[in-house]
Amino acid sequence: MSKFVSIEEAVKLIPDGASIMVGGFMGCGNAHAFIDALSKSGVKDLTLICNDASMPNGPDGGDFYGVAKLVHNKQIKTLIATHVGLNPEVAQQSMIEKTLEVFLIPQGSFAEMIRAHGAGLGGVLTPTGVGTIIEDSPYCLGKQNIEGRDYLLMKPIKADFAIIAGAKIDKAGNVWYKGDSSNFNIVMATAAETVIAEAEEIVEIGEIAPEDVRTSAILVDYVVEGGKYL
Amino acid sequence: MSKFVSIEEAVKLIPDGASIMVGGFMGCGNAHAFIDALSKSGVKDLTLICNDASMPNGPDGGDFYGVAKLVHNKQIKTLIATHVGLNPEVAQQSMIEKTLEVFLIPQGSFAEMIRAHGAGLGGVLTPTGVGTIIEDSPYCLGKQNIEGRDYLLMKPIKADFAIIAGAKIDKAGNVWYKGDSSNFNIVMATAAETVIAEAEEIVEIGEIAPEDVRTSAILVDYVVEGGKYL
Amino acid sequence: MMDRDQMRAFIAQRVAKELNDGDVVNLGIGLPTLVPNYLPEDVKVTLQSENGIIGVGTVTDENRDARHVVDAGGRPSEVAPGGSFIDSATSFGLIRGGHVDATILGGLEVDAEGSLANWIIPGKMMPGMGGAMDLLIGAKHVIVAMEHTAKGRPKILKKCRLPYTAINCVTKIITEMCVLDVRPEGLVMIEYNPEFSIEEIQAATEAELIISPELKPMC
Amino acid sequence: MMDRDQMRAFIAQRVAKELNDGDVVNLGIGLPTLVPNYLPEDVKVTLQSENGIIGVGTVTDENRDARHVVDAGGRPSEVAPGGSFIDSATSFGLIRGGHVDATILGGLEVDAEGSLANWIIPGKMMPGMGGAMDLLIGAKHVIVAMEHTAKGRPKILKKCRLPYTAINCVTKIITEMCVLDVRPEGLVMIEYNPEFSIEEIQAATEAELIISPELKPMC
Repeated sequence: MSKFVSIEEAVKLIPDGASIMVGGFMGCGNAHAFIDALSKSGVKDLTLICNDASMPNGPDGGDFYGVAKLVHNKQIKTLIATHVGLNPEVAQQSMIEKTLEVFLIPQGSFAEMIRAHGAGLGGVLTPTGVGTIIEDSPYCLGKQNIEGRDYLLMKPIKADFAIIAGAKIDKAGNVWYKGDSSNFNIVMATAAETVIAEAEEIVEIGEIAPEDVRTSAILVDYVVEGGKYL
Repeated sequence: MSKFVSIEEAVKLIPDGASIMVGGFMGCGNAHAFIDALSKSGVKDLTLICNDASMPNGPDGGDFYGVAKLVHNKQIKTLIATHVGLNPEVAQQSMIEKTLEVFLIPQGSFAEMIRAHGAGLGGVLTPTGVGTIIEDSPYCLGKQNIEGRDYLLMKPIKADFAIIAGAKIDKAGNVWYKGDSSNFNIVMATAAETVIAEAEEIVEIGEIAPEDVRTSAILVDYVVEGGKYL
Repeated sequence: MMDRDQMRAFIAQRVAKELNDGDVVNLGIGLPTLVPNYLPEDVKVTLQSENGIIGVGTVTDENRDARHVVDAGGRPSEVAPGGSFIDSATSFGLIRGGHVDATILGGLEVDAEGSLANWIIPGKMMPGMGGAMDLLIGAKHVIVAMEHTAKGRPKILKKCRLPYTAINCVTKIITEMCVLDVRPEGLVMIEYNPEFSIEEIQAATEAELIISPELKPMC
Repeated sequence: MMDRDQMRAFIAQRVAKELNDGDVVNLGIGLPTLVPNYLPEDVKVTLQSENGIIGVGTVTDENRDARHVVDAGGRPSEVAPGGSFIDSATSFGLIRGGHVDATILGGLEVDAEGSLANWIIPGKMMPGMGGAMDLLIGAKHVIVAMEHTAKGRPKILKKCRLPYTAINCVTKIITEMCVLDVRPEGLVMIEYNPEFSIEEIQAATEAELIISPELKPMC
């Protein structure tokens, strides 16, 4: 299988019950075309690791923006996120239907825990969450005092798949992100067994300067072309 | 004092006994013009936190490349580094004259320990160094077993000053690095009380795209123009 | 008596005085977003959006690009000239690492220990803390800007009853009634709004207020 | 009998067979740098330089830029088309995180537990470990490529006597005499150089060698 595949081929890689990390923040930086195809695939029982569940409507219109499609189609069994308040379907499925389990993690810890797995670290020692209910999270392995200050030891987070999205991806697989769409895409690309990257545009090698590559081609297993899909 | 200062003004900020982090790897990414001026300033008893002590000769000629000038002028009392083998003056001063104390840290831990301070983390849990003499380093706070694997808890590293160097710095203070000269400059810019950045070239705002800034202007206290000084 | 908008403007105006030229500032939703309107000409701050903007700019019809640039509320946003975009790990590294000078946010409850509760009400769906816990422990100056009471009930308590967002983090509380410094000895009232008497302010506050010897009117 | 250059070439040639198309590979100094010369046409690897290059290229008079691009030995270097530059924290994140498929390096001593000593000789000045400790614990496949003995003395020991660079990390040892797999039960000889008898190889090795039932000649 070549690195450059169709969206259909890439979606077939994801089995029922897989854990997927999806880059993006309220839909910005989600791999929109891939997620749309995944939402129509019938794949179920997914663990979704994403900052949020996006929003029912996109900023430029459209129903169920980005990962909100996966929630709407009830493909998510477990959601690990930092904020879900903008997608009321999460409350519906988790509090009323009780079909969705949600774990909440502070946003900075979430980013760092994903980075920690990708960077081979044993955990994250952060002051964030000390004295709060985060201490009782299954993702918190305890509290440690280091040189007079308390820190929580937070577990690294990994996934079977990372689904990332870049504005430009070159023919080697190097990724460049536009605006603040890089958000969680950068750390997630390091922390999954298989990384699928959606390009708005596939460009020639050299169009992204080697200094300006933000996710290296060596991290990217598959590239799909998504265009400006919303 | 404006953010944009002369090298002379910037050198005057550094008192005897200060701890300075200097970005660079074997001289590549050292702030050459600033360091040259510092080496002539007579400032002494410095703690130098730098990957290495550079080399007696630069790759393009010249005596005492980058931080090697500070070692040669015996301005360094303590050196925290990962590799000093290419600068024989370090062995001379530390083993024979006994005027220089050297602490060695694995390179990946060194980068991460600096990042940890800059990112407000309590320490670094790394498998690197387990079972080696690093366990006895004053920078190692102990060994922890997390979910079946041993990790060393390494201390964050900070400094009074970080001296970084970029190929382009814009008039707001945003830095862009050429080639692999970014190396330790990026983490060091986050981990010191005062950050002094040397630009080869000062450019207009907008010449570095907001996505391609690698050290944000908010981290940079002072900018000096060094040109292509070697 | 001020109406609600006047009250919010009054608080925002006072909060603006806490900011210094060159500060990097993170603003919570609601009232805090009014603060930049009251900065004097010579005080320029860099607004940070924790999802990845250093130097938040102004969205126009021309530069709007919601696909690539949003703020921490998911709304279309923009970067200002001289600003930059960063990824989430870098952004929260800056936040936890003390590189944000001030965060200004509201609270459901804040207490005499400088602890804050503003993210969940038990029994209701938890929206999630987002970046609030990190901002509270990381920002050098944590300013709670809020109305003094909620429907007449005190929000400034001896000890928070709602789950904490972060403990021992608030440095200043600014309401329409007063300005409180959070110090080891407790909440010190350093300014008050002369529309209210000291007794009225204390009566609207569950925590015991220490009156600063240098107490002066809010302005 | 091979001379030293032939021996080194022979070892490098055998090491090259360990690499797969698409691998990300870090090469130590000396012998390991010969390995790419022996890769078949259809095996393309990405060479990584831990100081910040993914995809090391070829320096020419035209592209030489020693001020901005050096390799892990401080020598002028270059990035290959499709490669990129990264900072040190990112680079070692990739290394520790298991994103480097193989590292090939020499050793002063390697032992039956897969532990390696290659960075200091007590009493001599410590040059520093540089990135070696991180590479050893992080790379998926750690190949020690070295001459079997040093001045006739075994380098493959029951237990290292010099200070470790890393413990339990080596996956394969390749010398001019044999190929050893490091397994929980010990060092398993899977290939040998027919120029030597099994007895000669064991005699040149302090650690006890387990002979694989599938032992075959090195080629």
